[in-house]
Amino acid sequence: APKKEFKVAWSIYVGWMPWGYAAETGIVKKWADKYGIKIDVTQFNDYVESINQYTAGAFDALTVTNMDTLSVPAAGGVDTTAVIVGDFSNGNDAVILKDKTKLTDIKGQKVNLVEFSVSHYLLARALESAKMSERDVKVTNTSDADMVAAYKTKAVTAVVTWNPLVSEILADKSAHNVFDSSKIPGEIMDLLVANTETLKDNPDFGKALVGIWYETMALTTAKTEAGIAARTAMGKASGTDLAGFESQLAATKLFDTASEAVAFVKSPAVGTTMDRVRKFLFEKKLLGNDAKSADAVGIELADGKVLGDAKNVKFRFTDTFMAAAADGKL
Amino acid sequence: MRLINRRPDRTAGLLLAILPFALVLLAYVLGSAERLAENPADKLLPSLATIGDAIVRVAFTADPRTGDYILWADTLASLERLASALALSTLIALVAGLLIGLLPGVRALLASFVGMVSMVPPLALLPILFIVLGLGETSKIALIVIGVTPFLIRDLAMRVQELPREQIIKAETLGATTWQIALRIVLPQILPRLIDGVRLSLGPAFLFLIAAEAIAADSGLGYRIFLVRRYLAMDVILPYVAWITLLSVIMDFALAKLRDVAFPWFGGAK
Amino acid sequence: MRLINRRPDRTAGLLLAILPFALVLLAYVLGSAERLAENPADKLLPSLATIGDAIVRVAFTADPRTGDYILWADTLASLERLASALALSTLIALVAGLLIGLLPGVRALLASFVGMVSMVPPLALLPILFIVLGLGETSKIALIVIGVTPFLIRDLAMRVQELPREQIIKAETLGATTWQIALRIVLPQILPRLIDGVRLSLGPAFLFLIAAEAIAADSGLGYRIFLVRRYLAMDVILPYVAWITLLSVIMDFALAKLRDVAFPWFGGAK
Amino acid sequence: MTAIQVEHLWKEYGDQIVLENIFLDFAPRSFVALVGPSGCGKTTFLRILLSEEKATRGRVLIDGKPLAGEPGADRGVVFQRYSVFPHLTVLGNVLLAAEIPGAPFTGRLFGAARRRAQEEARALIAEVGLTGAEDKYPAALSGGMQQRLALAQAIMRKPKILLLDEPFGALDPGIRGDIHALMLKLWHSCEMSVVMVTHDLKEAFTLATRVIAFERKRNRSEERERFGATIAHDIEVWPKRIAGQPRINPSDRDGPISPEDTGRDDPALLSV
Amino acid sequence: MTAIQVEHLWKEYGDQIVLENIFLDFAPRSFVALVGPSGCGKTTFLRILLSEEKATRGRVLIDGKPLAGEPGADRGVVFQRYSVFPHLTVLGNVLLAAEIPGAPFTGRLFGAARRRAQEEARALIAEVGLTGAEDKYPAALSGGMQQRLALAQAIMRKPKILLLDEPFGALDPGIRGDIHALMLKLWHSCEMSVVMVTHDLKEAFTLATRVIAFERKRNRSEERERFGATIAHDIEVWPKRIAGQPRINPSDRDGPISPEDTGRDDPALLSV
Ligand SMILES: Nc1ncnc2c1ncn2[C@@H]1O[C@H](COP(=O)(O)OP(=O)(O)OP(=O)(O)O)[C@@H](O)[C@H]1O
Ligand SMILES: Nc1ncnc2c1ncn2[C@@H]1O[C@H](COP(=O)(O)OP(=O)(O)OP(=O)(O)O)[C@@H](O)[C@H]1O
Ligand SMILES: [Mg+2]
Ligand SMILES: [Mg+2]
Repeated sequence: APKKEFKVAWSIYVGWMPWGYAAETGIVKKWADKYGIKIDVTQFNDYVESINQYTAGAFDALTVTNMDTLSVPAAGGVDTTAVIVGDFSNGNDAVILKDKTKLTDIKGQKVNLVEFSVSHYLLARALESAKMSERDVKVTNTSDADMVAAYKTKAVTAVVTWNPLVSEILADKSAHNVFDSSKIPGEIMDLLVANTETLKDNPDFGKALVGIWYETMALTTAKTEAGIAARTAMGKASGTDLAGFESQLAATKLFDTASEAVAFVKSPAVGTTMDRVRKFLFEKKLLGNDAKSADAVGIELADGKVLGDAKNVKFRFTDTFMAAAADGKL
Repeated sequence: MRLINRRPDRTAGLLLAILPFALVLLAYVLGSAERLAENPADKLLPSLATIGDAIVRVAFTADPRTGDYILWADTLASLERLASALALSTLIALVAGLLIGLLPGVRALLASFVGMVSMVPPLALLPILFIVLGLGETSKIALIVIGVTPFLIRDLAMRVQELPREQIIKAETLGATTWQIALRIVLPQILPRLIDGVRLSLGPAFLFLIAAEAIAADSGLGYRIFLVRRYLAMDVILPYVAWITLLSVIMDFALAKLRDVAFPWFGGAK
Repeated sequence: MRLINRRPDRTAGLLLAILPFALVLLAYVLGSAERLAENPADKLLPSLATIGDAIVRVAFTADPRTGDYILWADTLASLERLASALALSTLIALVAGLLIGLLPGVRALLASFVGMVSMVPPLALLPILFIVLGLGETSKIALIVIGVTPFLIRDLAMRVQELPREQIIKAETLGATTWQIALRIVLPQILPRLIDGVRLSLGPAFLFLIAAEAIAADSGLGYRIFLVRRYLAMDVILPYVAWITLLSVIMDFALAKLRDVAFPWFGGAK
Repeated sequence: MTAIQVEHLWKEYGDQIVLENIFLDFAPRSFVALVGPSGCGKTTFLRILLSEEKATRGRVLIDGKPLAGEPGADRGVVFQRYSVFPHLTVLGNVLLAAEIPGAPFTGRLFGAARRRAQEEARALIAEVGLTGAEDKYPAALSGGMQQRLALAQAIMRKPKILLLDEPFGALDPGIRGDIHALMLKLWHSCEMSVVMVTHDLKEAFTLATRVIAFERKRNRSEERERFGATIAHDIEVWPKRIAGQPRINPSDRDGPISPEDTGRDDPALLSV
Repeated sequence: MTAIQVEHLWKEYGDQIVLENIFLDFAPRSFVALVGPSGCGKTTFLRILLSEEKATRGRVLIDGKPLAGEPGADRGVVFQRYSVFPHLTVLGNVLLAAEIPGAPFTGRLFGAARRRAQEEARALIAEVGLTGAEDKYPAALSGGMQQRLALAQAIMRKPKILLLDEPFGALDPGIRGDIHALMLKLWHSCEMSVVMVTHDLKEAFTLATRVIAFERKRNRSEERERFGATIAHDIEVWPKRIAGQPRINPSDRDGPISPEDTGRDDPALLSV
């Protein structure tokens, strides 16, 4: 139904820090005013809780990865559209071994990671690339907040995690990055998703979101004084400083213009990736308890093609809004 | 007749006691039905049938690969941790509480320290705990111990000091040494009170158990809850929460019974 | 002379009390020095100087953009939440505890329900909590309220029932109605005990505050701890933990003082 | 002018019979002392008069009307302990007895009404000898002072019947003497009947117009299920005491000892 | 054969003087009753004898030697309450007095030593009239039985001095009579001196060989800082009681009342 007030949830992560900055500096308000709506941006410290809140209907839009969109809101029956593909992880996620340098050394080790997260997916892809499977390792669920401390304990010899934890861990001389997301470019996407129905009834909301995003993005990537100031603020808000934040940015492939993002989302690579992801999730029983196959939840790609059950499409990629931004039609 | 003098009879009392539980259940069923009408795949408030399915799955269906029944394996893992932690806490609290309560020197040394430590939020110090104790069972047990022991010690030291001064003097006039007073007079009188202290600590102990298991584990009730929280599987979380509550209530009751049976003099002497 | 009769004099007592704190500090300094000798960039046990720097940074350096002092802003945010939550809990507990303790009908209705609810681990129900009660400040306050209120209610109801039956009868023979008994006899006698209950709840309240802020917040002591924990910034975490501990101790002390000043009859009547 | 009739009263707790078929008839303004060995049911009887406990059989009539189902302002009470409110000062305790009927909602009086009540309360406090202690809390009073306060509080409400359960049992002999005199004065000056349980025979005879002794005749444990306590003695005290007509020098041998009052078996008291 | 000398004893709490310059000399095997008004320092004096409290000035000698610095087995004690251990049965309570000296580490006796101690304890339990209650916990005993038990426990340890602080103050008159007789029997049969604090003058004269009355002569609050209680009276009881030589019919007027024993001022007792 048409409405005037919208709520966006975001959590602290390098690719999503612009949302906090945009909210704080008035960019959000500026665009909301332009469309005569109100957008409330809420920061979460805990990523999982932000997804849960969105899935339960407390929020209209959410920053989330492609994989978690499929496994939680989409599998939970909340029809969700990826409004913005902000970036993909290009080294931000990594498999790290202690005192070992080759990926194959991981065999037989206990691996600490956040189970069912993109780390888990990255591990699966890493093992696959080395002709191994999850049976060759033992996975131990470990909270992301404590991953750095966990690495420093004797018993922990292998971790899979994301930034800023990766750079913290790699600061230790014993740590070796043996596989990271730059080896699977484009597969771990950081999105801004919104409830499909809300979006359909309120296209202005989608437009405002992309408007906010690309204005902030221009600042985030700018080499100017203002750009540095913005990055400093974002670094601080994420608990580090300018240098720390920029090193995280370096491992992230940001789409700084809308047209770049449009090109990416329309590429066939997205379909391949989502096929891999849904198979991974099905194997882990994350597509719902009564999912008979990976086809249970339908995924619509930007070109209209549907992966899986076309009658149960719950996750949609689209270039509609980003294209409008690229074309200056906001 | 005044309200304070109107006592419900047994049947009415029983019905009244059931009422709030029934209301909560009803509210849940209604809320769930409403949400499911909007989105049949809603995960937040699954229907009772869905919850029932989940219970069958976790409690009565063996994992095809390992042959484990998830719920029982989790329960066993958690209860082992809880039991070791509570046993350790109780032992520490018993010794420290007795010494602090009985000996003025130890009291001067430790009372304010324990008081201060009891105010430290243990969750915030987890990193140090991990690195010192490793990521295994030890650190989980340690978190629970650190979480509940200071309270237990303070409680117990207070109980020791509450023993009538006359009793201690009487024991002295029987020629008892400090050791004999501790062993024959104070210790036996403190044990039932210790059990009550442990009962009060059950809630916090479960809390710290869940927190510890949420951080690094591969089994346990808290592990499962936080794992399935990743995909909002409330159909598993809700039975787990109910189960934890039931376990606490049973343990509370069992401890109370143990106290009454093991220390028959206690009820009368209070 | 027996150990139980050996009381340290004032100076000795003071020295003894300081000793454990000094030992912990010493152990920290030694441990830190050892780790830093091995790895000068070690973050787990930063040197006192590094901690000092961090304190200057968070407590005495204004953010150039917003002009905020992080520590004070966090403290303010947290204390606001804590104060609202404790105020709400206290109010609920006062009403519910009084009714349960005084009226047999309400007792039959609610006593076992509250007992059961007090065993539910609130952290596991966070998602539902947040949806039902809304996000933002409300949810954080709600978590604390849900965490501490059942305990407070039970404690208070017990205190009401501990009032000598004779007092209630005496009030009845003065012609008092249930309302007058509640207002003039029970309520004033319960207030100081309520303060003691709140003091006991301070530890859990901080725990739930930190847990709530760890999940959804953009300021607060718990928020900061969990934010910098990703970087293992113990130089910030340790002062924050010490600060929280200090705040709890101060609040505990202030409440005890408040009780003594506001209810001068209480000390003698116990 | 309150008469109390007890008819055919039985009280049983489970299998145990405590009181067996008690008949009593107290004249208006009588001062009845109940004595008897420990556990014979004196307190139980008083609790029935208070409506704190229901009789198993039989009934109690007050001025011919059955007892109300719960304690009320017609029957005041003083227990051995806990009869005053620890959170109120001496004045507050006595004042409360005026505030409760006077202010149904706030339970507090204000303005002129409060001043009037305060005056009355102060007069009563003076009468029980607590002048000067008006602003003290009960914890700061000795046991004897607390019981005086309890009496003042109960009497402030002008009960028709005053029930006392060993009110002076925990007091020193010296202090007890003073309070006996006070008790008699109050009984003479207020229009009420008094029923007092006591362990102390001498106290009973010093104060009462009538002494009733309960006794459980058969007290082996198997007999407790078949027999309860009955009235063993019912003695009119002589010389007769009549309410409102105090004798000049009430013989009170527990009071401050004066040489004329010493009996032959207390030779040493003379010299103390 | 224990003599107690109290020399020049002062006790002050802060500014308040409680005891002022007390001199006393108790002969071996005396039975001393301490009386005096509430708050005059009787308990304080007893606590000093117990070494629970230090004298501010002066000293106490036992058989010519200064008092030990803390309570010990030479001085037994019975308080008004809390004198027995609630977690031990009657037998356990009495047995404890043998187990403590007999087993320094475990605090428990086993085998033959235990059987011997048990026999002795049972004999003592019989003597204080608790046969049959050996396996009961104190909470299941009446107040009088608890005090008997406390006596048995104290005496089991064979103290040279037995200190009693209002041991029978909370008991019924009837029960008190029995226990008075018991107390005298114990005093006659055990080699000990007794110092008993009591509120009850009659009790003092019934039991003691010597009655000491403390009194605080000046008791206005400004005087409390300058004067403490002193010995107001010191009375040898007549006819003389001598330890080990019980009189045939000790006059105990608080005991079960028999017609021959009733004084002239208790006419009603005859008929009760
Ligand atoms: N609530 C109760 N339930 C069961 N038995 C009771 C209850 N109250 C009293 N009794 C029993 O009733 C009997 C009489 O008790 P009551 O308190 O009336 O005696 P009493 O004459 O007042 O004794 P005392 O002089 O010791 O105060 C006792 O045997 C007691 O155990
Ligand atoms: N620990 C203490 N600190 C300060 N004053 C004390 C202390 N103990 C006793 N007193 C005071 O010393 C005085 C004597 O007290 P004590 O208990 O010896 O009196 P008592 O003769 O035993 O009285 P009672 O007959 O009431 O038992 C009292 O005024 C009391 O307030
Ligand atoms: Mg009674
Ligand atoms: Mg005393």
